[in-house]
Amino acid sequence: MDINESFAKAEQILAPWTGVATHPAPDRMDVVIPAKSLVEAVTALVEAKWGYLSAITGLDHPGSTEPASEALRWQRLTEEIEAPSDEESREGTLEALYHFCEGAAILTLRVRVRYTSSALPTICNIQPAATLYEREIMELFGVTIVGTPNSERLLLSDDWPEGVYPLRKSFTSLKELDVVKGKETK
Amino acid sequence: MNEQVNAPKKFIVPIGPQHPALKEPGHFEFTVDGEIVTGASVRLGYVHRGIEKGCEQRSWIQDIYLLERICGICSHSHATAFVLGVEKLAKVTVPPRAQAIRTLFLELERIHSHFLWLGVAAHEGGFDTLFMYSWRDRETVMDILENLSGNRVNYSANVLGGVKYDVDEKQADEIRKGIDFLEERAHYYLNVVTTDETFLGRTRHIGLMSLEQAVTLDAIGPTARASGLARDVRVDAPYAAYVDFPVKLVTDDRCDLVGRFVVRINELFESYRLIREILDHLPAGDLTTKCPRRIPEGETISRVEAPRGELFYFLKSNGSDKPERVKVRTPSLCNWASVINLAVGHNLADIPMILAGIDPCFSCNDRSVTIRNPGGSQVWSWEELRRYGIEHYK
Amino acid sequence: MSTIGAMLGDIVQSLFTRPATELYPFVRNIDPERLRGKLVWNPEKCTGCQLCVKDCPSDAIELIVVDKVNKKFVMRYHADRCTFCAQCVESCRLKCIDMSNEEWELAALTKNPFEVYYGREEDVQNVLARFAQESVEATHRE
Amino acid sequence: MNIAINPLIALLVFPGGIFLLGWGLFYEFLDRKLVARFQNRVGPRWFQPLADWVKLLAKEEIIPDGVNAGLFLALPVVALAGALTAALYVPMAGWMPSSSFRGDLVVTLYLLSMMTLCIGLAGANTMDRFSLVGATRALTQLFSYEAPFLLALLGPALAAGSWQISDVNAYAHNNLWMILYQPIGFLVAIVGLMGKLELPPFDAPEAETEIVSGALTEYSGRGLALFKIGRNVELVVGLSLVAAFYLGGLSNPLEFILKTLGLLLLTAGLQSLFARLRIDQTVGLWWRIGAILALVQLLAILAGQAIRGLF
Repeated sequence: MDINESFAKAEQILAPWTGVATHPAPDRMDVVIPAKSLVEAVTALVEAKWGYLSAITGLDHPGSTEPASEALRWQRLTEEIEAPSDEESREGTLEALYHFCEGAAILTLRVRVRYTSSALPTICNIQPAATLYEREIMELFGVTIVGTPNSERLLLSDDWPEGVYPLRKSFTSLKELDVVKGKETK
Repeated sequence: MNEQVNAPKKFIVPIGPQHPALKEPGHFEFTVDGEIVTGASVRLGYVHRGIEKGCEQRSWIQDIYLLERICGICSHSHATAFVLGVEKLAKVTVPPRAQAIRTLFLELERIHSHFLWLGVAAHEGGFDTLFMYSWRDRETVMDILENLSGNRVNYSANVLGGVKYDVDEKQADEIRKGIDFLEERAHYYLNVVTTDETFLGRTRHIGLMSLEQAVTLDAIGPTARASGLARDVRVDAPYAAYVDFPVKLVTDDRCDLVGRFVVRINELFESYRLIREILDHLPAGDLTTKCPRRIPEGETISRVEAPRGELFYFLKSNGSDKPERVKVRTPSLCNWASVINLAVGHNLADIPMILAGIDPCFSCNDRSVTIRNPGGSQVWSWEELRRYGIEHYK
Repeated sequence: MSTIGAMLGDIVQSLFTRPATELYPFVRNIDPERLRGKLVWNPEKCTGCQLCVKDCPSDAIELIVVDKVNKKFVMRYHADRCTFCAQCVESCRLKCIDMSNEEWELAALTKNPFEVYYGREEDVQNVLARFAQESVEATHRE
Repeated sequence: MNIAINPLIALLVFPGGIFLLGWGLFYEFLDRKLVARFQNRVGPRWFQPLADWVKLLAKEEIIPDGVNAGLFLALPVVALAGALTAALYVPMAGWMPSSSFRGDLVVTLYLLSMMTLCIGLAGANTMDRFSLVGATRALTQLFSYEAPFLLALLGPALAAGSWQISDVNAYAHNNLWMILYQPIGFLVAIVGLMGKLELPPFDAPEAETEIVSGALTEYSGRGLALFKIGRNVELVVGLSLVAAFYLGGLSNPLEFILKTLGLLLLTAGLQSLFARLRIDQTVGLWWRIGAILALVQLLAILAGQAIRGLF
């Protein structure tokens, strides 16, 4: 199928939930959607048999390093994150990218959640193959996937400290973590 | 009378993390009733290395070599997926000769990987002779790769903006000669795996995965193509030199292990054809073009058809000389679900072959993901899966 | 179409042909021209740009400055860290670095042979003497 | 050659004891070498099996938790003893069997089965899951090949009109090679021997890619060494038996060497030619094809004899 045709179809399917749709490259379409409508959007895609889930990428946006303009842009795009107070605007967000592929076309659903309210609904009921990807971002980014079939400690070793997410930017190494903790306890 | 008291106890056969069937660490637990498998679960993560995090702390150039070491068998696919992505971000146009040589390496790597797989799969089925012969013949392509790049694995052929190694006429002739020999051998092996009755006894109707199941389970690569699912990034979204040298899609509708053998061997023929074509029409020109050390800000997705299936890279740059995020989704990861689901209902003896059928690569998986499945709640029974499939496609 | 023992021909044939096994340490093949073995460095052309050090994915190269003005450098090469990717060869604009296709059997019983110093003889002596001096001073301080 | 041997020597040096152990190791080497050559490999050097064996003997023997220690230690000894005893009734190296009585064929066959029984018991004795599955498979296989193998060896015995191995040997020596007019029986016998020795493609009981080492997974050191050498001895005994019955008897050492080596070449070829059979396929093969073929062969012999009786 032609790329443009695919995208036109996807646009139509996702219209009810689309915050904003962009084409960062000819073969890509990024659709920003609010976290609460993720399941509906994925269901619509799967029911329309639009491609297959290729991967879920996690991204970490630490509040302090992200330019303010970027954070503002996100507020406008999703309305999910309400106008932050000064303190809140420093809080980081986590982004999950759901990549769907059909032929050459890659459709990315982008959802964002805050560090403190990092809940995302599971899509395993619609796409059973998503379970591995969901576990991956739970483990590495600390996104809480609500209702995923298995939410145990998955990726990291059993003695990995609770609440430490290695792919977040704030994580550098376990050794340093101990040093910081040591200081805190002193 | 006693039957209820002696309710059948679960008899679990553990396979791995250290087991002769698995040369790489993974842990499987198969619940068996006699010889029949009634449940399966998997736990990976024994070779988790944190490469994605490591990438964020190294420069773009250093990352090529780190990512190349995700997997020893499809190393060039990883490096190519990465450099293609970075070049897209940097808006660098790579000379056509470099793209063609990259593709040449990709196809040689596919041949090496498929021959390796043929041997491993035969070994799992207790056919050591086929194992030895296919690995012996694989040496031909390994030698070609060594002559081209100086290394048998981890060729390090890619640099940002091109390739390191050129192919001259003398080497091209050597490759052609090797390919001719391998083509003859591939015909022979195709004949063996499709006609040898003892081997067919181990592969025919084993590990059946219908097209519907393949779609539901998100299978990719040769595993999916053996179920008739036409999914191949080289065809769907041509990259590198596949635009100029198009690939014919190879599928099979046998859906079982025989199909997986046939698809992989037929893919070899396609690779031979492609390699000859590339060698005959190698574009002239430079090998490299200048690529900046600091990559402009942006995000990109790069997909490459590795020997095992679609390899997915997501790259994000923040404008510095180090990537902001490198996400790797390896093909084996997509195919695990199929193994776990296909195992149920088979003989214990068939499990190694079904496992081998998807050509699993543990190093690929464990780069960042572990699966643990103790309760079996995630394991779908045959019936559940079918119900799901029926409901899904109502 | 099905047969039993489809590989019979090959099996009988191999009984009368030489085994494919290469008896490596006793019988040697010709090393491929492009084989990437131990790193070799030519100090004459080096300008000390440090690009090779920067690009090395495994920190295997150190460039020690002896005399910056007169372009005198010594390279400390850690063969045990090297992954033989040849990125340094690619990065060097002056083609000072190359990888030997003869010296590749680098296994050793001690760690010493893995730390290699390259450079002009007097520079290397100079650097080694400096290191010796430093280590003596360090022990004195303690 | 009909030179009587002192029973003690027969038991300890020749044809039992040391000779048989050495010959067994030599044949293991030949088997491995041949399979390697069939697979276009170099294969082991001549002392490799001996080195392996000595190494195993020198190693620590671990008795796992939860086993009956006495049984665990006794089984390998019994298995080896069974195989060595069987050698006494077989025309080893072309000499007359050192011990012989009417009906010793049946005894020999059961002595040869001791090995599999011991392996099955050894597997069932431990708590290891691989061992249990391996033991089940070993015994399942025993029940499938035993009957056809017995029937296949009965053919020559019926033709010779005696159940005494030395008589059959002599009969075979004086008549046309029995492989010529009992080809099916020969095939069943040689394949049955491979099943008995758990050689590929009948190595499901110790399929390494599924159940590691099968019933012997928990064995180490001396116990494993004894099981291994016992299997080698059985290989020699089995080959001699088949050679004596089907290949025109064994009357001198040269004949013995040539004929058993020929058989070894055949088994090595068969080993490298096929993919491993699943246990259900093995059972199916033996009962559906092997047993019926052997029966047909037997009926043909009986019919032949009846017809000959008429004239």
